[in-house]
This record gives sequence, C-alpha cells and structure tokens, in this order.
Amino acid sequence: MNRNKFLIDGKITVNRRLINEHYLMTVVISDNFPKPLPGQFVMVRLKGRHEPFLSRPFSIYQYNHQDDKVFVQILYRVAGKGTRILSELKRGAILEISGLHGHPFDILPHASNVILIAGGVGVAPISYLASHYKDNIHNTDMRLSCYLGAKSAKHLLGVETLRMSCSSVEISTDDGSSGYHGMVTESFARNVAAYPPDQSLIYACGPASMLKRISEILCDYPIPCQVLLEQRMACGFGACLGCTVEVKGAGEMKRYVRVCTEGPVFNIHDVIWG
Amino acid sequence: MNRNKFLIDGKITVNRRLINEHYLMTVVISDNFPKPLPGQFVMVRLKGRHEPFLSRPFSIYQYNHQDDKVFVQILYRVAGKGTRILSELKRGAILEISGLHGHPFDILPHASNVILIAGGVGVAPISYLASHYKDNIHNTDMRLSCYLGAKSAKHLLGVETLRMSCSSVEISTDDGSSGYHGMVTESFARNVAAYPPDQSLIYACGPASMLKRISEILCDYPIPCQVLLEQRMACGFGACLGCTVEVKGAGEMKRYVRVCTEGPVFNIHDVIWG
Amino acid sequence: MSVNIGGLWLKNPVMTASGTFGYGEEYACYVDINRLGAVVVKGVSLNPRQGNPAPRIMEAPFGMINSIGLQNPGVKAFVTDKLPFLKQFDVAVIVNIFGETVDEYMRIADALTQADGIHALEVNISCPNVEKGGMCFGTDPEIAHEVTQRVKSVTHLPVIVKLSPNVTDIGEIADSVQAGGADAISLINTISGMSVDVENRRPHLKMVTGGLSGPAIKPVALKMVREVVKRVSVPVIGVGGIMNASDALEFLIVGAKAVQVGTANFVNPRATMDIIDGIEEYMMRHQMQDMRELIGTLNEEEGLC
Amino acid sequence: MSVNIGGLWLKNPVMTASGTFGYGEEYACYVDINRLGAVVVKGVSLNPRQGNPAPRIMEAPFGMINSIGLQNPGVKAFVTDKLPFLKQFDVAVIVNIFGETVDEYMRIADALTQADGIHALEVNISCPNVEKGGMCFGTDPEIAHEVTQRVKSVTHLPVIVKLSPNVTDIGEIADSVQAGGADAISLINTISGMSVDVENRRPHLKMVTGGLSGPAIKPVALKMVREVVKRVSVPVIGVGGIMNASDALEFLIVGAKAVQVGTANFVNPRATMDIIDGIEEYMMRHQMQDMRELIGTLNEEEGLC
Ligand SMILES: Cc1cc2nc3c(=O)[nH]c(=O)nc-3n(C[C@H](O)[C@H](O)[C@H](O)COP(=O)(O)OP(=O)(O)OC[C@H]3O[C@@H](n4cnc5c(N)ncnc54)[C@H](O)[C@@H]3O)c2cc1C
Ligand SMILES: Cc1cc2nc3c(=O)[nH]c(=O)nc-3n(C[C@H](O)[C@H](O)[C@H](O)COP(=O)(O)OP(=O)(O)OC[C@H]3O[C@@H](n4cnc5c(N)ncnc54)[C@H](O)[C@@H]3O)c2cc1C
Ligand SMILES: Cc1cc2nc3c(=O)[nH]c(=O)nc-3n(C[C@H](O)[C@H](O)[C@H](O)COP(=O)(O)O)c2cc1C
Ligand SMILES: Cc1cc2nc3c(=O)[nH]c(=O)nc-3n(C[C@H](O)[C@H](O)[C@H](O)COP(=O)(O)O)c2cc1C
Ligand code: FES
Ligand code: FES
Repeated sequence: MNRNKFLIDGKITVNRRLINEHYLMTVVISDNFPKPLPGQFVMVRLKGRHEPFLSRPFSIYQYNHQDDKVFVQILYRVAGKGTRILSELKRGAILEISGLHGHPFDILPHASNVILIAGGVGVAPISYLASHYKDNIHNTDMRLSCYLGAKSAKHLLGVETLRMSCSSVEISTDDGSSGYHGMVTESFARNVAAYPPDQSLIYACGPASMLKRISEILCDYPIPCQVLLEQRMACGFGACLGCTVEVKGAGEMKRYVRVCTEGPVFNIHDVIWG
Repeated sequence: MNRNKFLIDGKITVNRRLINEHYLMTVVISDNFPKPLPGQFVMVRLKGRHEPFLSRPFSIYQYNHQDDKVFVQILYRVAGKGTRILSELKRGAILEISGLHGHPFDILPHASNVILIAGGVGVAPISYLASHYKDNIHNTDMRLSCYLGAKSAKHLLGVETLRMSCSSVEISTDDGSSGYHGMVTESFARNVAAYPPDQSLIYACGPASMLKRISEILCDYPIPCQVLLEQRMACGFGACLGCTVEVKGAGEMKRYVRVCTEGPVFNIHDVIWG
Repeated sequence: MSVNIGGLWLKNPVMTASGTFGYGEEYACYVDINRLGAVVVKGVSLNPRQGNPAPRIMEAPFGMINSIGLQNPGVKAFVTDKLPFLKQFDVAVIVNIFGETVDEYMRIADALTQADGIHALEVNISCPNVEKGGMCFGTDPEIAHEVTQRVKSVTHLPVIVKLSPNVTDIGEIADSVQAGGADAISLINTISGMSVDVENRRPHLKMVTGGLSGPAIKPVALKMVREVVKRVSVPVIGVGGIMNASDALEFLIVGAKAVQVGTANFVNPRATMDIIDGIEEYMMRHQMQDMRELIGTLNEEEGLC
Repeated sequence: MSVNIGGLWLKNPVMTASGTFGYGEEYACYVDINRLGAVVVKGVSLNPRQGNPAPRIMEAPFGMINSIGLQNPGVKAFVTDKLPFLKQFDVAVIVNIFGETVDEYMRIADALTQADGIHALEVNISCPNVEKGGMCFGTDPEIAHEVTQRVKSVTHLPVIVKLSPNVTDIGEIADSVQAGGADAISLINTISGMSVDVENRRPHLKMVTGGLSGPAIKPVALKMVREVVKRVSVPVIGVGGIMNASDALEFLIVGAKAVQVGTANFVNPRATMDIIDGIEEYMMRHQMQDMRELIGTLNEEEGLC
C-alpha cells in the first residue's frame, strides 16, 4: 500500500488571475499532505458537484508546510470548460483532491548542467523542480539553466521564482517582446552544443509540439532528457487505462503505457511522437 | 406579445440562512424587471452551469425599485439538489431569471374579509400578496386576517412582514411552541363559521395536504378560495406541458391544465386532489 | 447559411424540435421566429389527446425525462387554432405527426396537405402501434417502411421521418424509411428511461418510464446521426442534447444537414437564436462561406491528441 | 445486507464494475477491499490485448466516453500476475471475460475454472463477434444464448451474463441468456456514443466512437433493469451511472439484487465504501433488517406528486 496516496479536501484561499487566461490558486489542506516530488501531480475537482464531471490533473507549482497546514499552489491556464469553472471559484470553495500521482522526475545530484525547458504553463512543474534542486541538492559545481518560452512578454509566468533557483533564465517570446525572438526550442538549440552530453541533463515541459522539436534537436546531441507528458485522464491513478501513450518497447515493439502511472515523466527517447 | 416576459441576468447581493433549511436571497437586476403581480413567479438558474439542469420556480417574496435597479427577494426552502446548490451560492453569483410567469391571484378590492392561509414556505407569495393589498387597496372596511402555520416557533417565517400588512396574524405550530397547537387548517377551521361567504375571500399556499384539507373544510362553508399550486416545471412558460394538474372541466369531464400558465393560482373548487 | 432539406430550402440549419416549442406562441416574446430555419411543432394526432397524468417530468443528470403523452388538440383544431399564428411569420412550418395505426398517419397527413402554410411533415414513428400489439412503429424496419410509404402516397409535401434511438440497428431503420420514400430523416427522439424517488420508493413519473432528452443523450445521438449519414443519401437532421452552437456544430460536422433544438429551449428560451449566432460566428472565424464547407467535414483519420 | 447471486453469497450488494477497478491493486489505498460485496475485474481475453490507440477517453455531459479497447494481459498472465493480489482478501472475485469467437469464451472460462480463488464469471457479450462479421454477440438473442450455454458447459462457477444496452428489446436478450443457463444477469454495459472537437473538426477519440458511461446513462440503465427484472427469474445486477447510495438504492428498489459501481470509482475512488455506508444508513432509517425488505419494493401504483 502506498502511503503517498490520499483523497482529501482542500479549501481555496486564493484564486486569482495572473495574466490573460492564467490563474494561480492556493489551496489549504488541513491534514497530512506529503511533500510531492517534482513531476508528481494531483487530480482536482469541485467537491459535491458533477460539472465538470471528471477530476482534472494539475502539477504542483509550490508546496509549503506551515504549522499543521499545507499550502499547495497550482498555476493553471484556462484551457476549456473545467478550468473555466475552476477559475470562477471563490475563496472558501472546497475541492476534492487525490494524489500524489505519477512517477516523478529522476533527480541527478551530480550533474554539472541541469537544463530546464518550459513552454507556457509547463513552467509550473519545471519551477517546482528548480526549487527542489536548489533546496535539496547542494552541489556547487551544478549549473541550473532555464529556457522559458511564452507568446509575449505579457504572457511570461513564474520568472521571479525561477530566477531564485536558477543560475540563468533565458527568455524567449514568439513576438520578440522580451528576450529571444522565437520559439524557446530555438533559443535552446543555439546553445545545445555547449552542453557536454555526459554531464548534462534536460527536463522539459510544454506543448507536445515543443517536446517533439526538442527530441529532434537531441538527435544530434545525445543529452539525456526527461519530459512531462499530458494526456486526458479519468482516474489519475492507473485504473481506467484511459491515459495511455505509445512508447518504444523491447526491439521494434510499441506498447501503451499510462501517463498517470508509468509517467507523466518519460525519457524523451522512449516516446513515439504522433 | 407579452411585454411582461423577459429573460434577464440577476446578481445575488444577499443569500443567507434564516432558520433551519430556509434561506432568503436578494437579487439585484439592473434592467427593467416589471413589478410582479401577487402569485406570479420566476424561473431561476445558475448562469453558465448545467447542474442543476432545469430552472427552478420561485414566487416573489419582495420587490423593490430603487434608482434604476430592481431588488427581488426570494424566500426558499432547501428541498433537494437544486435548492441546495442555490443555498451555497455566494454574493456576486449570476443567476439567469425568466419571468414573469403565471396567472396571478385575483384581487377583490371590495371584499370585507380577506383571509390568508400559509403553511411553511408558502408564506412567500402570501406575504407578497398581503403587501399588495395593503399598498394598493384602500378599503377601510377590509380586514386582512392571516393564518400562518409552521412546525415550531423556530420555523416561523415572515411574521414581521405579515404583521405590517395584516389586521391579525394567527400563528399555529405543530408542537404548540407558539400560538395554536396544531395544524394551521384547524386554527382556521375554528373561525371559519364567522366569515360571511359572500363578503369573504380566501387565499392559500402551502403543502398539498394543507390545501386539500382546506377544500374539505370549505365543503360546508362556500367561501371563495384561491390556492397556489406547485408542480415540477421544465420551462415555466407553457411550452413543455410538463406541469399539468387535473382540474374539473365542463360537466363530468376532467382536463389537464398547466400550472405555469393557467395557474399557479386556481379556484380551489376546480382542483381534483390526487 | 441556407440548406436544402428534401426540396425545402431553409434560411439556416437551426430548427426547433417537436414538443419543445409548442406551436410557437410561447416563444414569440423570447425569439425572433422569422430567424429560425424552421419551426417543428408539437406532435399532432388525428383526434385530440389529453396526455398522461402528472407528474409528467423529472430532471435527470444533465437532462430530463418526460411522459407528456403527446397531449395535443388534434389535427383539426391544430389547423384552425394553432396554424394561423405561425403563418404570420416568414418561417418554414414543419408539422410533426403521429398515429396509433398506419391509417391514422395517412389521414393526418392528408388533412395537413389540404391546409395552407405547411412546408413539410415530420413523421414521428416512436409511438406504439396499437394494431401490432403496442410495439413501436420505429423499431421494426418493415412497419417503418410502410408508414413512410403510405404517408408519402397522400402528400406532395416533403416527408421527414423521425427515428427512435431505442433500436439495435438504427442504420437498418434509416435504410428502410429511405426506401419507403422519405425525403429526409431526423434523429434522435428521446431514449427510454426512468428514475425513482428512493425515500418514497415511487417512480418519479406517474407513467413510471419516460423519454430522456438533453445533453445526457448527445453522445448517443451524435453517434447514431453519423451512422445514418453514412448509410443513407437523403438529408439527415441531427437532434439530441443540443444546448449551444458548439453542440450544433458537432452534428453538422458529422454530416447532419440541419439540427433541431429541443430541451434547450426550456432551459434557455433564446437557445435557438444563440445557436444561429454562434454558427455564424464560427463560420466567419473559420472563413466558411457556405454550409457545404462545414457539413460532413469530420476528419476521421486523426483523433485529437 | 447479504444477497445471493446465482448461488454466490455476497456480504453486501455492492460490487465494482468491470474495467473500472483494474484488478484491485490501484484501489487498495483508497478502499477496504474486504468490505466489498465483490470485485469484478477488468475484462480478460484469451490472449493479451494492447487496446486501442490514444486518445481513448473524453468527458461527456455527466459522464465519459471510452474506447479503451479491452486492454488486458490475457487469461494466463491474469491468473499468475493479477489474481494472487485479490486472493489475499476475503472478497468474492468475479472475472469478466470476453472473446471474439464462441470458442474463445469457452477456453477462457475453462482456464479460469481451473484456477483457484475465482467465485464467478461475468460474460461480457458486448463485443464484436468476428465469426459473424463483427456483429455484437449481445445484440442477437440466439448468439447470446449460445455463448451462455457454451460457457456454462465448461464451468461449475456461477455464470453472470452482462448485457449490452444497444438493442431494441433487452427483455428478449435477457430471456434467451436465462434460457441458455445464466445464473444471473448484469446490465447495462456502456451505450455507444461519440463527440467531436469542433475547432479541429476531429473526433475526440482516435477510434471515433466509444462507450458512454456515468450518470448520463442512469435513467436508461434503470429502465432496462426494471424491464429485465420483470422478464426473468434469475437475479439481476444493476449497473450504470451509480455515483452514490441513492443511485444504488434506485436500482435495488426496482428489483436489482445487487449493483455494480463503475465510472464513479474514477471520480471518487472511495465511492463503493460511501455507497455501502449509505445503504446501511438508509436501511437503518427505514428500519429494514434484510435486503429483501428493500429489493423490488417499488410502488408503481403511485407516481410521486
Ligand atoms: C500530469 C499533468 C499535469 C498537468 N499540470 C498542469 C498544470 O500545472 N497547469 C495547467 O494549466 N495544466 C496542467 N495540465 C493540463 C490540464 O490538466 C488541462 O489543461 C485541463 O485538464 C483542461 O481541462 P478543461 O476542462 O479546461 O479542458 P477541456 O478541453 O474542456 O477538457 C476536456 C477533457 O480533456 C482533458 N484535457 C484537456 N486538455 C488536457 C491536457 N492538456 N492534459 C490533460 N488532460 C486534458 C480534461 O481534463 C477533460 O477531461 C496537466 C496535465 C497533466 C496530464
Ligand atoms: C409556482 C411555484 C412557486 C414556488 N415558490 C417557491 C418559493 O417561493 N419558495 C420555495 O422555497 N419554493 C417554492 N416553490 C417550490 C420550489 O420550486 C421547489 O422546492 C424546488 O423546485 C425544489 O427543487 P430542488 O432541486 O431543491 O428539489 P428536487 O426534488 O431535487 O427537484 C427535482 C425536480 O423537481 C422539481 N420540484 C421538486 N419539488 C417541487 C415543488 N414543490 N414545486 C415545483 N417543482 C418541484 C424541481 O424544480 C426539479 O425540477 C415554488 C414552486 C412553484 C411551482
Ligand atoms: C417535453 C418533450 C416533448 C416532446 N414531444 C415530442 C413530440 O410531440 N413529437 C416528437 O417527435 N418528439 C417529441 N419530443 C422529442 C424531441 O423532439 C427531441 O427529439 C428529443 O427531446 C431530443 O432532443 P433534445 O435533447 O434536444 O431535447 C419531445 C421532447 C420533450 C422533452
Ligand atoms: C473505462 C471503462 C472500461 C470498461 N471496461 C469494461 C470491461 O472490460 N468489461 C465490461 O464488461 N465492461 C466494461 N466497462 C463497462 C462498465 O463495467 C459498466 O458496465 C459501464 O461503465 C456502466 O456503468 P457506470 O456508468 O457505473 O460506469 C468499462 C467501462 C469503462 C468506463
Ligand atoms: S488516468 Fe486512469 S489509468 Fe491513467
Ligand atoms: S412548465 Fe412547461 S408548460 Fe408549464
């Protein structure tokens, strides 16, 4: 039995719009909510209601333990009906949260270059991962470099938090209004040759197109890379078999694995891009 | 085309529990919301959501026009899922309201005895009707007597408002904790003989069992009586044919009529009690 | 936005669904009836019908169950009392009809064909066939075929046949009504369902069972519409759970040439107007000039990742 | 709260529905498996199956659509890898099985009958019959009868046959599986449905269509369960949209002897426990000592006013 699995109520203390369709929600949980490992996620729904019907998966953006309470932050984008309803909730609303789900990022305490690539709201788990490295890995030789992409300067999220954890934060915007003018993947591609593959490690989270492009870039530069994938989920804990992705199996074989359980973190080389 | 028919947004300004499962909600409506006639009702739902799915019918408890705004009060009991969700709404929530539906109470400016009988939350339309008589009918010979029933003293609703409009308010409680010990119908039955049928008029609203009992009492005392009936409704404006009740037609014939359109106010002698 | 349904041109593909729009009167203060693609009126029978005892409706999860029992004033009163109101408008009037025998269907169709101001008939075959022991006309391909053919034989009006979803093979029924001469097919009617008041251990409806409608049935309706579109060549009209433009677009994209909006009218009496506006906005945004650029353009090769 | 299902005693009438509870492992941290009436495991086939490509699921109004494609490790791996976990518990284990041919059904049933720790088989006849051109076993009374009879012939375990709702006359299918020797009947499986991403004009599921489950289908399930209860004498197990005790009670009141909880487990992994508690509380409140005072006690004379 997994002591990290729980189903618990949380109360919204803050739920405010940051920029455009992006919101930051803080949920206070009165009971034991174990500290998530980077990459793990929770399933969230509005308690007592059935609209939306299924719970929604979200990464942890921040986690704080204060007295006997836990404060969890979720950074989210309004992507459809469920997140729209979430964004309309007021302080005091009760959520039902299950977790901690998923296989976390592998942490490498001895890497020299830890490279973080985040697109859009993919910054949420990446930022949490960066804090984890900063707080727990005391390796003075390690450089934490972050590549952060957004549509425009106005869409940039979590830059402050990332600057606190990372040695460098390279910004890219599609319209050039801040940092590199272009996709975050191309900003990274300009530097990729400088990272020695055997002492480097990449973590990436963002739209599927971004991850796919990284996998292409890495054909020539065999740096290990872990990506966080998203897929529709009904349960989040391995029971429904609804969240599968195709990965490379033994030999030429393909197989379906569950993003919620075998993932959401995958070795980029195992993923078969659709 | 009926100028009194509208579909309009309203914002909750107050939604608080009065006693037990009874709530009082005030909704502010920025646009033209015509003054309802007593007995008319509105259909209410939470805008943009589908849980509950259908709108819920409610009588008007109070109506105020202030500046260019209308404040409507609804007095309601949590009776099931829809009213429970309503009771959980906070200040600022937007409702979609259609109205004004239904055939109102007939007003008789020259009656000597106007007798109001309300059970439970049936006090809402009865109280609004009482205010209407007080504000609009200037007949010094008219006596407005109200019989108000509830489970116990703690369940009494709207007594203050009624006292302002009525010459007398007779209270009955099932447990005798206030006023007459017993059903409101029996409190009324004790006095019924004192009302001259041709100068009296009864309005009643409450549980079906209460209305049925009144119809029995009135077998011996042919005082005209209008009752407000409730029935499940999908539309509230005559289109679905879902809200029918059986009434006496010509001769021995029975026919189905719509509570939302031909009602909710009926002559008690026309109703066929199930 | 115009579409042609079996010879009848509609200014847009949005109609009302039978039984949810009365004979139009109740909605005149909420919607501009002239803007509708068509009004499909509440089902008309040969003789007046009282309908079922109450309670007749109950809310269901994301839907409702009804057992109205096809209450209506009968074909004569319909023509004299109800039709004149609709004739005032520049809108196609489609009359939904049903009978308990094949002969009844023919007689109603005949009476309506004599009347003026009716643009098409919609034949509801979801009702019990009293001659065949109460079994539903719409569940037997042969009877469905026969009803269609007979109605066609007495009218020059376009005949739409409305299918019941409570069948194993909707494609087979669609096939047979097409063979019977249907000019178009509409689906789905309600799905049989019920619910129970557990505290009192009584059914919520007096008739115990009723027809489920609303968003709950939309996935089922959409799947059946797709199946029928693939099977027949006549125009298909999609019905079931359409609440907004996006829902309507789903049906058009799988191949329905028009849609009917039912239960949504109760919840939002302006639903049809919102849907017409929403389809227009969608077509503008996607730079479509003609409904043909939209209807039946589902890309089945790729499910969305 | 105990009930007898075709010879198998369950400590209470609440089971899990196949495909929504895996093989139990994922729920061990949320529920006390010993408290369940029975665990019905994810469907098992003769050979391992990969299932369908993604996306496999989509939310629907008050429900979900799935096209998992019956992914499972096959009967051998099930017995060696999955069954041991469940054997640790004091709970009835019911294995849901399906095949593409009648012979496959028999071979799986045979293999499971040899294994230890299995209390009953549930035969899923909602899958395509490859011998009969992909038509569903569960939509033809004769084939349904044959599968039942053949499975019965190779096992001494109680055989529950699980019906598909995608049929015209569920009573007829129920009748024929009873005649084929079924010890109990469970229903309903999912209803076929689909949905479309209108912005991209693509189906939400890679397989285009899938099975609708959840509260949306509850009224349909309840109506079919009532019909089957009236038709057959073997115990009926109610499935479809049960989220809470009240929903479960609706099925028991119309005459189901037990219920299965499916999609609810995803939304609330403790749903089965809440339902057992809720039924207990209801029976106490209504002073019922035995499930027989509850099951089939619907008062149909009076719809609720
Ligand atoms: C492991 C994981 C972590 C995530 N972390 C975050 C986060 O921290 N912040 C954030 O904004 N988003 C995150 N997402 C994405 C988020 O779950 C979706 O944006 C959200 O579910 C969309 O729901 P909706 O109802 O608004 O959209 P709709 O499109 O209306 O949803 C319909 C259905 O599809 C599902 N769905 C739609 N898009 C996605 C998606 N991208 N991923 C998974 N399911 C989807 C929904 O959950 C729902 O079941 C994460 C997803 C996963 C799988
Ligand atoms: C004309 C009219 C005026 C009313 N005025 C008031 C009022 O001022 N205050 C108040 O508290 N209640 C009033 N009611 C009753 C109120 O509408 C119901 O209590 C409410 O609809 C219950 O909804 P629910 O979801 O909580 O209950 P549920 O039992 O969950 O509702 C299920 C369905 O049944 C319907 N329903 C259940 N009970 C009733 C009922 N008694 N009457 C009509 N429909 C019902 C619901 O609307 C819903 O469609 C009025 C009813 C009518 C018809
Ligand atoms: C209250 C009500 C009455 C209906 N009456 C009829 C009818 O008279 N004739 C008919 O063919 N369909 C009738 N229907 C079915 C609808 O026209 C429609 O097919 C069904 O409700 C599904 O669409 P929806 O989900 O948009 O409501 C009725 C539906 C409802 C809810
Ligand atoms: C994801 C998923 C997988 C399922 N897999 C199976 C299966 O393997 N065998 C089976 O007989 N039914 C299967 N079902 C059907 C359920 O057991 C149940 O009959 C149906 O979902 C209706 O119940 P519900 O509304 O409570 O979910 C599955 C349902 C879902 C949602
Ligand atoms: S979400 Fe259910 S198995 Fe992954
Ligand atoms: S509620 Fe629809 S006709 Fe009365």
